Amino acid sequence: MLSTTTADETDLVQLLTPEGVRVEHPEYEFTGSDEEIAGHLRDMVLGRRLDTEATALQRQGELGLWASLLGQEAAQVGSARALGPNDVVFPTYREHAVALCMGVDPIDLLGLFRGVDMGGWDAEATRFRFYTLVIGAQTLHACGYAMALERDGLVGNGTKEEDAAVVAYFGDGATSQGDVNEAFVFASSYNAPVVFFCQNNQWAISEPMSRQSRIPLYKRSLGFGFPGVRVDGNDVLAVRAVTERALERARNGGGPSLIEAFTYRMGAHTTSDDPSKYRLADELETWRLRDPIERVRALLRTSGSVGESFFCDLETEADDLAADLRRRCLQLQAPGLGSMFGNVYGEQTEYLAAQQQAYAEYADSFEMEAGAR
Amino acid sequence: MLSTTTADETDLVQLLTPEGVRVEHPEYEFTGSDEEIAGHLRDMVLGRRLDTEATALQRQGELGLWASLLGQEAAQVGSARALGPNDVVFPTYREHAVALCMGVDPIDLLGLFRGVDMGGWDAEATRFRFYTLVIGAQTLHACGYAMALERDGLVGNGTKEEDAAVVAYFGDGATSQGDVNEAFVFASSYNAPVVFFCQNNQWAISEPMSRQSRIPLYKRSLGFGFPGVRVDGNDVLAVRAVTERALERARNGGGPSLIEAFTYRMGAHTTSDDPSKYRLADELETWRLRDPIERVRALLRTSGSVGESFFCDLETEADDLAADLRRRCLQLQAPGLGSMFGNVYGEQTEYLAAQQQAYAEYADSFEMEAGAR
Amino acid sequence: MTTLTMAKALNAGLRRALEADPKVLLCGEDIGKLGGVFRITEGLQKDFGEHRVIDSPLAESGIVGTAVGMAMRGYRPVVEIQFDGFVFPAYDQIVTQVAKLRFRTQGRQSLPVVIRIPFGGGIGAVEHHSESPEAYFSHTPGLKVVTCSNPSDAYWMIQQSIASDDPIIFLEPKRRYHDKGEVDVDATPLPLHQATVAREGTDVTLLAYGPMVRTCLDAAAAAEEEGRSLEVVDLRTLSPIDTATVVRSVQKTGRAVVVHEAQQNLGLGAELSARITEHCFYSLEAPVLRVAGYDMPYPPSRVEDEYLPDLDRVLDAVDRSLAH
Amino acid sequence: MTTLTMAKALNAGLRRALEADPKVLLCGEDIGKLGGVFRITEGLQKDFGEHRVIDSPLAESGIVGTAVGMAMRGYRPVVEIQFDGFVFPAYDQIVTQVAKLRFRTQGRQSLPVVIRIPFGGGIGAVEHHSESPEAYFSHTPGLKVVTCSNPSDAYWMIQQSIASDDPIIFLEPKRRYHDKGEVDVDATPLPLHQATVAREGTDVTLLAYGPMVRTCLDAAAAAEEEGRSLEVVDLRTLSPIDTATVVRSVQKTGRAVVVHEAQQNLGLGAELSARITEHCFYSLEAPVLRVAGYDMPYPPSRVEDEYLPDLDRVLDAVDRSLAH
Ligand SMILES: Cc1ncc(C[n+]2csc(CCOP(=O)(O)OP(=O)(O)O)c2C)c(N)n1
Ligand SMILES: Cc1ncc(C[n+]2csc(CCOP(=O)(O)OP(=O)(O)O)c2C)c(N)n1
Ligand SMILES: [Mg+2]
Ligand SMILES: [Mg+2]
Repeated sequence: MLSTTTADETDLVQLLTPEGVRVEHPEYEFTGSDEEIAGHLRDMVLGRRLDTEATALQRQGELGLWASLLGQEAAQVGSARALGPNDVVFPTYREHAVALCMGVDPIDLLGLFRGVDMGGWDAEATRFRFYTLVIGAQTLHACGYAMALERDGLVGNGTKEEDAAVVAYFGDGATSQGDVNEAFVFASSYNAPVVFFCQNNQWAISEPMSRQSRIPLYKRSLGFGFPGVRVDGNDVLAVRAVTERALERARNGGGPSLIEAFTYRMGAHTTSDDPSKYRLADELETWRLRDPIERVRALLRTSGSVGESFFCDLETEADDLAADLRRRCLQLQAPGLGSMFGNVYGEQTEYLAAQQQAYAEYADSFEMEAGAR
Repeated sequence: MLSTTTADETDLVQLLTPEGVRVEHPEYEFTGSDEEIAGHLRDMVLGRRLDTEATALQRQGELGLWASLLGQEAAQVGSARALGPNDVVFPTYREHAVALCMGVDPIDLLGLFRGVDMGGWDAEATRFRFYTLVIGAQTLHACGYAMALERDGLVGNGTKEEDAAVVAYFGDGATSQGDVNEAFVFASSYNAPVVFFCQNNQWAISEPMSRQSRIPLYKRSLGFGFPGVRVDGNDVLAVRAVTERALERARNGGGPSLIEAFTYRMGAHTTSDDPSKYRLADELETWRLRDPIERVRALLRTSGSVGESFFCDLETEADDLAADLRRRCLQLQAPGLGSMFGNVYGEQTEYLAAQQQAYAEYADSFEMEAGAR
Repeated sequence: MTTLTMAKALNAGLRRALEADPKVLLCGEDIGKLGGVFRITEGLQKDFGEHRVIDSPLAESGIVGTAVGMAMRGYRPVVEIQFDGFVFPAYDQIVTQVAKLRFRTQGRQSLPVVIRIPFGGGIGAVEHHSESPEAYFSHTPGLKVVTCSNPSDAYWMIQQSIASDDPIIFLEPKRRYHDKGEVDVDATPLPLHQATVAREGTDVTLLAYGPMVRTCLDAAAAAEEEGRSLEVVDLRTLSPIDTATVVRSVQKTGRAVVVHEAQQNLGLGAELSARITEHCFYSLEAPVLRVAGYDMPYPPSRVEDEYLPDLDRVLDAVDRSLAH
Repeated sequence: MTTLTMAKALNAGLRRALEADPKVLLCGEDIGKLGGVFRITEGLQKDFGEHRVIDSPLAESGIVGTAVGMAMRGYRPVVEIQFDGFVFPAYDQIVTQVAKLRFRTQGRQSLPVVIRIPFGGGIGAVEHHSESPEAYFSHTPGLKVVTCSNPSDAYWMIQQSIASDDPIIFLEPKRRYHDKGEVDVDATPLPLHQATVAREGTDVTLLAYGPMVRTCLDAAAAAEEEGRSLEVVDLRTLSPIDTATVVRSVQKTGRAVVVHEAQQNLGLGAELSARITEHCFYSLEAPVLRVAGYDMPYPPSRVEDEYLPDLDRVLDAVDRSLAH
C-alpha cells in the first residue's frame, strides 16, 4: 500500500468490508434497519450524481469551479444521517451530500460555484450553515455555536427532544491551521457539545497527509484531552455508528470528540486542479476497490432486502435530480450589483447609500445610451 | 492540594525533593558534579537577585514594567545550563535567568522594561534571541530557525562540536495560541531540532491552567506525534537532565520534543498585576515549600561539598550585581526619536527620510526657542 | 448626572447592557475575576455569572471565532482584546468572517459582535501595547469602527454598539481611561455614527477622535489665547465617517488639520483629506494637513512623547495651514 | 528579448534568484510538485530540491513565522500565499513580527523575507479569491509593498525584492498572469521603488498599479481617439510611494484620477489624494478623483465586472475631472 494511505488498520472502525460483508466491532454497532441502509445508499447515489452533474456543468462553463465529493459519500452520508433533529452542521465547501441529507435544495449549492451568491440556502432552517472557504475558520464558529447551545440549556438537560450538538467538518489539511487547534482548546476548555469531523481524504490539494501530521490524525485530540477515533470513511455504516455515539455524548454534556473518517479524494481537489502532477494512478486504483457505494450495493444485493427495481428507480431518481439541477442551474442569475449595497450593514450608512445611488445612476446612463441606440 | 496545582504526580520527573534529597528516576539522571550543582545555585540566586532588584526599580519608577521570574529559577537555569555551545534560545519575556546563563549583560534586559529600547543585547553573539511579547509568536521563529540549522547541515551530522538545536520558551497560557500549535505541526512535519520548553507556572495572568487545558500540558505533543515529558520545574537537576536529553535528541536529528516544567509563578504576572484578585494565598504557601533555591541549598549544605563561605560569597556577588544593575539602570537613556527613523528599513525611503528631517527641524526649533530664552 | 472616569463609565455601560438583554455576553482574557487588565469588566462576572462573563483561553482568533458562532445563535457577544497589539491573531476572523457574514447571507444573518480594543499610546507601556490599528478596520467594509473621547460617550456608545446589529470595532483610548467627566444616565444620546463639534471655531477645523480629542481641545484653548479660533470635530465613528459634519465645518473654516496617533501613511487623515478635497475643493484655503504618528513602528515609551501628536505639533500645523 | 507571460516571467525570475544565491528558499502550500496553483513555481522543486522549495503544512501563520526564523539565520525566504484572501491568518506574524524586527533590533537584524500574494479580481473566482489587501500592508511601517503590471517588471521586481534586505509584500495581479510581454533578461532594470510613466499625456494623470495599469492604458488609448491626452503612471511600489514621480505628473496635467480595485475607503487613492493635495495644491484644477472598488465585500464573480473599475468608469472620472 502507498505511504499516504497506510493507516494503523487495527485502529480503524469498520462495520462493512469493501466486499460488502458486515463485520463486528467490539465497540461499535450499526443498529439501523435494512431500509435505512437502502436509504443511505440512496443518499450516496444522489450525492454522487449531483456531484457528477456539477462537474459537468463546470466543464461546460456553467460553474466557475466545483469541489467534488467523489469518494467521500459514505463519510458525508454516514455522519449526516447520524444527526439528530436539533443538531447543527458547520461544513467546509465539499459537504454536498451532507447538505442533501439535511434538506438543502441542491440548486442552492451551486450559487457559490456559479458566482451568483455565497450560499443560497436558509442556514437557519436547514441547520446546515454556509460553506466556509477559509480553511478551518468554521471550526471556531461551530465551537461558539455549541457554547451557545449550552447557554440555551440544550445540552444534557435530560430531554432528548431538546438536546442538541454541533458537527464541524474539516479536512486533513485543515488540522494544521491555528484556528482548528484553537477550536480544540475552546471545545475542551468549555466541554462544548461539538463533534469535530475530519474527512481525511489523504490530500490537501497536492500535499499528502504526511506533510500535515506524522501520526494518524484522530490522535490529535489526545493532546487536547478529548477522545478521537478513526473510522473507515468509506463505510457508511461505521461512520454512522461512530458519529451517532459522538453526537450522543456531546448532547448529553459529555463534551467534544474528534472523528477521523479515513477516506480518499477520488477526483481532483477542484475542477481547477490537476492531480496527475502530484499523485500516482495506482493510489486511485487501490481506493477504487474500496468504493463507498459499491460495498453497500453488494450488501443489499446479497441480503436481498431490496428488489432490483430499487436500484433502477434510484438511477432514475438520480437522473431526474441531475436533469432538474442542470435545468435550474442555467437559470441561476446573480442579483444585480446594485442590490448588494444593501447587504453590507444592517443599518445602512449614508456613505454606502450614496455609492449605491451613484452606481445606479451610472448604470442607468449605460442603459439609456443603449436604449437611445 | 489546590486544583490548579494538582499534577499527575507520578508523571513528574524529579531528582531532588523539596527537602533537598536526591532521588532516583528510572529514566533520567543528573550526572553533573557537585561543583556544577553549586554553579546552578549561583545562577539561580543571581537570577532571583536580578529579579528582586528590577522589581524594586519598577516600584521606584525607574522601569515602566517588570515581569518577575520568582519561583521559576530552576526551570530557567536547569534548561539554560543544558544548552550546548551552538544551541539557540527563543525566549518569552520572563527568561531573565536564562539570559544570565547565556551571558547577556543583565543591564541589557532592562531596556525593554524601562522603555528605552526593545532589547539591548546582541542576539547573534549571545544566541539568546529577543524577548517576544506577542504570546506564542516566537515558537514559530524557533521552528524556522531550527529548520535553517538543518539546511546548514548542523543537525545529526555526526560532529558534536557542530550540531545545534533550538529551545523555544513559552508559558502555559501560550499553549492555547494557534501559533504554538502550528509550531508543533511544522516541527513535527519537518522533524525540526527544536525543544519546546513550556514553563507551566499555573497561571496566565489571572487564568488558571485549567482554562487552557484539562489534561497535563506535556501531553499536548502526543497529538502531534512527538514526545512530551513533565518535569518538576522547581528541581534544577531534573530540569537539566530532561532538557539535556531533549536537546541531544534534537541535535542528533531525532526531532522535536516538548518539556513541561511544572512550576509556579510566585509573584504577580507583572508589576501591573494584582494576584489577590484571583488567587488564594494558600496556594502560594504550598509552593513556597517547594522553593527551587532552598532545596539546592539544603542539598549542598547536607553534602558539605561547598563551604559556608560559598554562600556568603554568593550573597555578596548577588548584592554587587544588584547594585551595579541599579547604578547602570539609572543611566539608561533612550536614544532620541530622531535616530529611530533610520531603523525602520535597510534601504531608507525618501518619504521617511523627509519625515526624519522635518522632525529634526521641528525639534531644533524648540531647542532654539529654549536657547533664545 | 454623575462624575465618572471613562473606565467606570464603560463598566457602567456594560453593566446596563448585560441587565437589559440576557443575550449579551462578555468574553475575553482575564475579564472575570480580575475584571480585565484595565478593570473595565470589574465585578461583572461576580454579578452576572461565568456563563455570561467568560474568561477565555489565551487565543484571540478563538475568542473572535467563537463569538461569531455565539452570535449566529442569537447572542450578542462583546469581546475584549487585551491590548491593541494583540488583535492581529484574530484579524482573519475579523476581516474574512465577522465583516462579511451579513453580505454573504444576502443580508439575512446579522452578526451583532462588539470587539472592544483599548488602543493608542501615552501610557508608558512596552511594545505592542500602544498601537492604533483603526485604519486596518476602517478600510474593511462590513465593519463599523467607533471610538469614544470622554466618559459620557463611553457610557452611551458602548451600549449603542451592543444594541447595533452590525459588527463594531469599539476602540477605547486607554490613556483617557482615568479622565473624569459628567455622565447623565437619563440623557438621550447622539446617534452612534454622528460626529460632533466638540468646540466651535472659525479659523481652522481640527479633526480628531479618541485620545486626540482632548489634545485638540487643549490646543484650541491655547490658540484662543493667541486670538485664533479653532473648531474641533470629534469624529466618534471612524467608519462610516460622518462626512456631512466634517464638510460643514471645513466649508465654514476653509482649513482642516487631521490629528491622530496612528501612523500617517494611509491613516484616517488620508481618507479625510481625500473626502474634504472632493467635497470642499472650492472652499479650501489650504491643503488638509495631517498631524500623525511618524511612519515607524511605535517607539520605546521613553520617547513616545516625541512620537505622539501633542498640542505643539497641532498648533504648528495650524500655523502652517494659516500660512497658506 | 523573449516574449513571456507574467507567470513565466515570475517563474524565470524566481529561478534566477535561486541560482544566484543558495540562501534563497521558497516556501508555501502546493509550491512543490504542483508548482503552485498558478504554476508560478513550476519545475523549481524538481531542480532545486525539497530543501529549497518547501511544501508547507496548511497554515499561513506557520509559513510566515517559520520564514522569520529562517531569515534570522541568514536565509532569504520567499513565501507564497496561495490567494489574497488567505493571508490574514498570517497577519499577526506580518505586522507584529516581520514588519518590526529591524526596528526592534535598532537596525541590526535585517529580515529579507518576500511574501508573494496573487491579488485582485477579474478571474471569475469564488469568495476570498479576489481580494486587494494592499492598503493593510501599506499602512504598516517596516514593510515595503510592490506590485508588477507586466512581465518585464515581474521578472525584475521579484529578483530585486528577493535581493532587498527589507521585508517585501509582493503582489501579483493574478488576472494578468497570462498577459504576454517582452522581457529583456540582460537589461538594467529600474530601481525597485521607482514609479514609471507608462504613457505620457498632458490633460489628466491616471495613477494605477498592478492589474489596473492595463485598464488605464486602454482607457488612455480610447481617450486619444476623442482627442484627450491622458498620462498613465504605474506606481509599481505602493509603499513607499514614489511621490516625486506622481507630483511631477500631476503638476504637469493639473488633474489626477486614481484607479484601484481595492475598496475606496482608506484605499491607496486616499493617500495619493492627500499627498497630491499637499504637494500640488496650487496646480490642481480639480480634486483628485478615485475610481475604486465599491465599499462592500468583493461580490460574487458574476457581477465582478460591474464591481471592478473598467475603462468606462475611468473615462467617466476623467470627464468629471475635466468638467471641474
Ligand atoms: C486559510 C486558507 N489557506 C489556503 C487555502 C487554499 N486551499 C483551499 S482548499 C486547500 C486544501 C484543503 O485541504 P483539506 O483540509 O485536506 O480539505 P480537502 O480540500 O481535502 O477537503 C487549500 C490549501 C484556503 N482556502 N484557506
Ligand atoms: C497574543 C497575545 N495576547 C495577549 C497578550 C497579553 N498577555 C501577556 S502575558 C499573558 C499571559 C501569558 O501567560 P503564559 O503563557 O502562561 O505565560 P506567563 O506570563 O505565565 O509566563 C497575556 C494574556 C499577549 N501578550 N499576546
Ligand atoms: Mg484533504
Ligand atoms: Mg503561565
